[in-house]
Amino acid sequence: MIEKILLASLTLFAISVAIALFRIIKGPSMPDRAVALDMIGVNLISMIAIISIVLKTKAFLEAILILGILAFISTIAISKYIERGTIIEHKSDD
Amino acid sequence: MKINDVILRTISRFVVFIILTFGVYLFLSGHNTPGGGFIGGLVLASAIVLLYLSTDIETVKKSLPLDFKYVAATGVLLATSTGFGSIIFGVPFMSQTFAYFDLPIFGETELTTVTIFEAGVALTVVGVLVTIILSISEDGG
Amino acid sequence: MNNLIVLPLIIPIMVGVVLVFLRPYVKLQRVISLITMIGIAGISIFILNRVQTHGIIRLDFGGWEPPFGILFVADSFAMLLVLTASIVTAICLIHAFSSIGEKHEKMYFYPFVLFLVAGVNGSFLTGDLFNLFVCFEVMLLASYVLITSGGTKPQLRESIKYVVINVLASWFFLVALAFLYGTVGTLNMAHISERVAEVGQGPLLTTISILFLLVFSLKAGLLLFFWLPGSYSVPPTAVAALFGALLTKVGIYALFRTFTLIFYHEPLISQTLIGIMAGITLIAGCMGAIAFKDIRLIVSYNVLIAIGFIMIGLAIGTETSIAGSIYYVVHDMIAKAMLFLLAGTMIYLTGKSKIDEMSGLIRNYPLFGWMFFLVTCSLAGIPPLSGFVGKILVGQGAIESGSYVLLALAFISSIVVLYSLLRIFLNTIFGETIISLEDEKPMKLGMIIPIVLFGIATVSLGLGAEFISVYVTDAAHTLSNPSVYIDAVMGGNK
Amino acid sequence: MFSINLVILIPFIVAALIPFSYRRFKKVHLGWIVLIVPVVLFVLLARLIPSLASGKTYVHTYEWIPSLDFNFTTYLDGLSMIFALLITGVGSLVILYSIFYLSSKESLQHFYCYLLLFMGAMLGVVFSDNLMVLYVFWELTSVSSFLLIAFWNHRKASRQGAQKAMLITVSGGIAMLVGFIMLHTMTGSFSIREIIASVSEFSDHDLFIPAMILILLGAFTKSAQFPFHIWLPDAMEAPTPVSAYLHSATMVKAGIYLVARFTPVFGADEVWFWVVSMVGMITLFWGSFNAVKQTDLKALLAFSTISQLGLIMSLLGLGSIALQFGYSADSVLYTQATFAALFHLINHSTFKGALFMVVGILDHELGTRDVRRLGGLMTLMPFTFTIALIGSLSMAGLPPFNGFLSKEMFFAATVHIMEVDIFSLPSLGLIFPVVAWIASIFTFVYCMIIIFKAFLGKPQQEKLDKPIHEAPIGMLISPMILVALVVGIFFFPNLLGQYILQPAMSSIYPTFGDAADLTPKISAWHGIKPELLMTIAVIIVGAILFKFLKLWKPIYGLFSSRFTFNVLYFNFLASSVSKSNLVTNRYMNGLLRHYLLYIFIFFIVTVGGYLLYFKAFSFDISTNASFRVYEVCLVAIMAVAALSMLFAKSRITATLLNGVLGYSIAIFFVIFRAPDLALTQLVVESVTTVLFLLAFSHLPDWKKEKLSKGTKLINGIISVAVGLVVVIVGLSVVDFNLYDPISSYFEDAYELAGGANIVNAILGDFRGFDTMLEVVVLFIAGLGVYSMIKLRVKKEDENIEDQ
Amino acid sequence: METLIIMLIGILVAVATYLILSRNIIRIILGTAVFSHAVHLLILTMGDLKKGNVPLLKEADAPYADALPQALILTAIVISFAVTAFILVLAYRTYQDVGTDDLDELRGARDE
Amino acid sequence: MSISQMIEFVAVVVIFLGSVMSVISAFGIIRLPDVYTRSHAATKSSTVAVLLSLSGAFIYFWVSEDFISVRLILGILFVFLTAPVSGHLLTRAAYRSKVKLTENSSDDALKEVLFPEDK
Repeated sequence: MIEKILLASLTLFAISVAIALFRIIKGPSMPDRAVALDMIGVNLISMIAIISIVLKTKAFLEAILILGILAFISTIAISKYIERGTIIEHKSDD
Repeated sequence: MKINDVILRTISRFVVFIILTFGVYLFLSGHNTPGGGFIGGLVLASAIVLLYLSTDIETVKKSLPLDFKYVAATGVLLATSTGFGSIIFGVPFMSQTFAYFDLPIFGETELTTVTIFEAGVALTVVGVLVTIILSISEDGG
Repeated sequence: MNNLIVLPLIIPIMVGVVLVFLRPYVKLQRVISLITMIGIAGISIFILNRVQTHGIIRLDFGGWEPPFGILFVADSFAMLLVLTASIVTAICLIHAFSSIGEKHEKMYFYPFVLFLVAGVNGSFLTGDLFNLFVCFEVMLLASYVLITSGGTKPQLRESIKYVVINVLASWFFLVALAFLYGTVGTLNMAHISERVAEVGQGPLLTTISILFLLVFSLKAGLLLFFWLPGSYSVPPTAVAALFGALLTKVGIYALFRTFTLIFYHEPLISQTLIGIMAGITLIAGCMGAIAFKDIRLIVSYNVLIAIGFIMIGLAIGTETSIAGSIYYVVHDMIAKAMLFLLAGTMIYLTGKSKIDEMSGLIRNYPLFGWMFFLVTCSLAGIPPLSGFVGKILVGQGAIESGSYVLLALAFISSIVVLYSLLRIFLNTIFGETIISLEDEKPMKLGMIIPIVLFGIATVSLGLGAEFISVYVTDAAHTLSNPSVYIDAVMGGNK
Repeated sequence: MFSINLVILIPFIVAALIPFSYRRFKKVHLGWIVLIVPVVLFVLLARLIPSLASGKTYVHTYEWIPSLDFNFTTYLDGLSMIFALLITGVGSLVILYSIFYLSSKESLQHFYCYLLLFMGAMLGVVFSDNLMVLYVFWELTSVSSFLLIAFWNHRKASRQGAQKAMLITVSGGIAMLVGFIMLHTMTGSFSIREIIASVSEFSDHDLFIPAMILILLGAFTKSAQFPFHIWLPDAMEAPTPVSAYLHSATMVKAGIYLVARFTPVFGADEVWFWVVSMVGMITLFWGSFNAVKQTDLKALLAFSTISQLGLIMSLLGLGSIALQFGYSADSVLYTQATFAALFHLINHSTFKGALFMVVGILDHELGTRDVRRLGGLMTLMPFTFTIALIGSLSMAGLPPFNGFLSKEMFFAATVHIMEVDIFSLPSLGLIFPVVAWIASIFTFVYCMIIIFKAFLGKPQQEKLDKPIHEAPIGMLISPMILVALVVGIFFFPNLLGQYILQPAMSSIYPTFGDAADLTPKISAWHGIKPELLMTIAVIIVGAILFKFLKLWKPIYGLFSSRFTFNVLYFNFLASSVSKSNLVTNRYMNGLLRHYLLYIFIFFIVTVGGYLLYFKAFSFDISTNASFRVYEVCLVAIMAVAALSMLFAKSRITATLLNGVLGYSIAIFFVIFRAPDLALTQLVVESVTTVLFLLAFSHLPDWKKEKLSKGTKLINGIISVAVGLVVVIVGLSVVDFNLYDPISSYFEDAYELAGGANIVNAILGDFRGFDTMLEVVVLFIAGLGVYSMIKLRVKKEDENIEDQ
Repeated sequence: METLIIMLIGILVAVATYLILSRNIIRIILGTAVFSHAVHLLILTMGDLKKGNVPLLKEADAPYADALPQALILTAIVISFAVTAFILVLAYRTYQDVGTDDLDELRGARDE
Repeated sequence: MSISQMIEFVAVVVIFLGSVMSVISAFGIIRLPDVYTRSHAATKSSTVAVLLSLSGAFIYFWVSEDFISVRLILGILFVFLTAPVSGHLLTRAAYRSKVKLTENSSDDALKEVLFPEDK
């Protein structure tokens, strides 16, 4: 039972990843895509958590945190790129 | 156009701290759980990258006055010299040893030469990643 | 004691890293890197002799017995190549001192060369297929950097092609490795050989062997040489010489190793296919060598001819022909490096690169001119220079096994080599001088000395072929009897 | 007792010393120093003549590469003695002559260095018993001849002549080498003596005929036999002493030597007989025929040399028939052809050497060799004329000169051969005397041209740059010695026959018992025989033809100048260059896409082709692990993400899609129980994305690719095929389950390496070496990126290397 | 599962091949990146999938998944990262100096 | 069914809820008209989805294996901390790169502040 529900939610998450992918492909604007990628990252976090339960292992909990961190970093990078064209500045603007 | 990054800077200061801690944790725990030199190094490096992202090169240089090429070189040297150490001891190259010690605070702890090796790996990864990213972003603008 | 055989790899790496710290001290970097290479040559000679007395030496890293750990295996073939590579590098370094320019030297030129050597030596020595991949990558990345070092337009243009094709080759290597691991479940080359022999090299394993053939041919420039002429003609002279001498040889080594040690059961592939490929390479190389007027291109296509020739030795596959190929590899490393140095120096002296734009250099630089003549003869296999012993043995093997087409191709190719190089020689070295004494650029001592050293090497390798014949014979014996290698690796601890 | 090896080495040693010491001899002409070498060698060798005549031979071995059976073995017998005497004897005379011919302003150190190099190499060729060593010296003669021809390398003609000579002779040498290797394969020996001793064991071997043909190729190219003769006229660009020495007296005779040396090996074969004698005959005719039309005296002599070499060659061919019959009283008759060959070899060296030197004198003193500008020199240059006259008449085969004797013997041999009733000679044998006779007529004609056009008639001072005057005495000494020999041999031929030719005959016919039987008595008069009649007819017809030369000379115009072998040679070279350029530029067109296509096609054809042809594929889904719906979803997501990368309109989209791929792979790593991988993949993917973004700020956005439909289709087909091949092989590999992987060993990681994370234990310990190198790879990449960005060429720094 | 993954690998390889055959340098680089993904998956698939537990001795019990391919992939990932970084920089340096990112325009001077 | 099993079940249900949440937000991403609204859907709802699923996992591990995972807590915290920031950055980037608002937005107050020249 538990496993079935878990698999169902995994499938649901997979579907939302698929939908987000659709948004990445379709666009239309760059921020749209970035938003969708961010969302994929977040959904993957949930998936890893669920798979950990299914596999009954704690080995992947680090991956969750890492994915959180990295989704954040890439989002920042992408948004800066969209906004300014460069992602790391030489000097502070202030 | 001036860009105000107050939110980003505030939050990233905090987040960088988390990531750094986590990176060190990953590095240390690698021998028994997922992690190790590579991943630790990568995570540490991404913390530094986040610093760059949220502020700028000058600021980071002030607070972190390191030449990352030398960091990487030190790492490689460390990694290779653990191997080289075995030559001195007359055992096959890259022989690693490990032993368990009862340390006062940490309890029973495993100490192994692999850790030194992994430290070298981590340093290299950090050094190289930051070097690459810095070189590109310093270039031209 | 066995730890000795890791030194040709680890010393250049460590010294290279140390040199990174010594960045501002160019003179010190020069001295250290040269001493390192000479030291490695010395070590190689020692190991080579030890292999003769003690048999194949192996080193299990970390003490993990094969097939579980990684190991280095030093047999005569590998050590001969390591030795030659070290000597060639040392001499090329001397040339680099005066030709490469301080700007490059400060940009870690010497560390990169040392890393390149480390990768090359590692590839020769390793007994583990995945480790071979990693060593390849060490070598390749260093070569990527070296080929772009300088950052001129043609360098960038050609290096993109070079890098993309090599990256593709690397990934194909991984695909092949994955398939091999999927079938035989091991990475140690001797162990793979055992398992392949045990199950018999069926169609599937042969398919995988073709994949390896593809990968190593890309590296060796056997048939799939498209990256080679362009990328060898752009880097600075000393680098081009190193490339011409070392890079393709690693691929050739890998082909020899895999197709004599592991996949030797299917002559359709290991002989027919390689033979066809070698033949086409020879023809293409010959056509390229006479097609162009740019010295660097002529020289680069000459590399192809040598590759074809060496691979014919493998395609024939008798012990004699393999011995011939080994002689020829050693000869080619020396002579090709010399040829590249000469071509580069010629361009440096005249400022031109087309053969019809220069003339009469022998009047300005007599020693230089004669060295060019020497290398022409040497590469054309004119005795008693180094090329001819290998040529004869390959021919002998071809006749013994009745491969007359390959025989004809191989021997005709040396006429084409002669023609292509004579064309350079007669146009540029001989003829009316065009450089007046005032305009004459002085020949730097650092440029002519390495060339002369190579010249001495090619003469003495020809006259003194007896000195290396014992090693070559042993190497060929090991290659044609896989069990020798396998016993040395799998047969208990040493 | 000195060893013959030393004889070979002395010239090399002296040659090697010259570049270092020539500055000391500023006051003396370098030639005087060098002259010592051949003179000493000649004397040393000459002292051995008596012992050789008594049937002794000398063998000496130094080990060179014993493991390959390449040993420096010298073998002095009658045959090699003839050549060695020619080399050192003519060598001495030529050097003496050159002292006066070449002024000290020329780079004499080079000249004499090459000449000594050549002399040593030539001695090496004739003395070597080991085939490989013989080959070494053989190629060295080509090389030194190249250098000598190109001595005046600022002349384009010299360079081209040198290149042609080198290419042709080296090619022949390589063919010969293959022949030698085949001999070794058949006999297991590189020693000529051993091979000769074991002839009967391998004469029916499959390689016997190929080896023979290849070795003959070597001999023919070296001896300028038809159709390889084209290099010799061009080689006349060399200084005249060189032409006299290499290109008439010695080097070109190396081919003769080789044929003579191998007669005991191959001579009994019909192929050998026909090839050698017919090639010789054709060369004889073609050379003499072409000589007539030459206006340059040196070119005339070159063609005459070709013709004479053909004569000697054909004689050797005719003589080989004796081996067919074995040793008997009848067969001895046929050996006389060989005897005549050796005899004429010596005679030719004497008169041709003298003639070359005469031409050199004319060239040197008058500044031209063109017969059209010469004439009437007889009175003004009496000594030169005398030499020329004797040389020419001897060449034409008139008494009382040595040429008459050997020419007669030649005619006799051609007549004898008609009587043989094997090899369909009764019907074809007539060719030999007829061709010989016609060729002799032409020979007579061009000899007359030398005498009449250059020396008789009216002096044409106005056509010459320098006043006509007799040559200095120094230049005349050498040719005078030679013509003295020409006359001397005519009167005392049997001295030569007994002491020099007889030992040589026994080396060519080792199985023929007593060598004395093989040595006919040479006499100028032996009754009215066919040969004498032929000679008389030659003189009469030749005189008539010479008289009416102007009338029939237009015949030469009939031969189109577009189809000479020379033109063929040049066209072949030029077209191979241009064709190669065309072809190579076509496929090596600098387009990365094409290179990659070739590689992919190779992959598909070989891997895929083999797989399908040998039906190596097999797969079975039942052994697969199960799969879940969400996994299928993920697979679909990845597939879609990957495919839509192809259609992405902007690079960011593509990069993001690549990121999606990376992240999804990380999920698969999770599903497939690889935590470390998942972690690494996640971080690396993100960092890669950041890198892409960083690089994008320096790169333009991509434009829509302008690819034609066809290109896209090809790309598509190739891509699908590559994917398919990987899939099929992959499935078959999964199905191949014979071995367990070695990794179960690593499951003891905790005990073995103290790590509970197996992957990490492998990375840090079991395969720590990989990790170490991988760190190095990373380091190189980092450092490389840094240096690539920092190291730039300023615009003005770009030099030629960057074009 | 293996079949499914290998199909996926096939698709990835095909896509990568198509990208590599492009004229634009970024597409080529992306192609190599996709290729490397495919290769990593392939190596993993070659050790059997889903057989056994996470290869952490303290976390799970035997049998364990094949750890060797995992270690190999880890190495391969890092190497492919290094290569990608390098080639990216090479691409943009080329663009800076030569002024094009189109491989067709990078043919180079021809020698006739 | 024991208590722990009950709690496990609850945890799983929470996870399931999270997944439903996620799908809903995914629909938002498709259906909503412009990037700003879509970003709203993505960040807000998926944060909830992650929260739910991670908490579910946390509870599950706590109950079934008696294991309190610091990493999970950290993960939850982290997502909470960063998701708004990334959402903020993205929309700001969108706005500054002049991605158009949907047709039916009534007011754009920032426009005059940031892009006075566009007026």
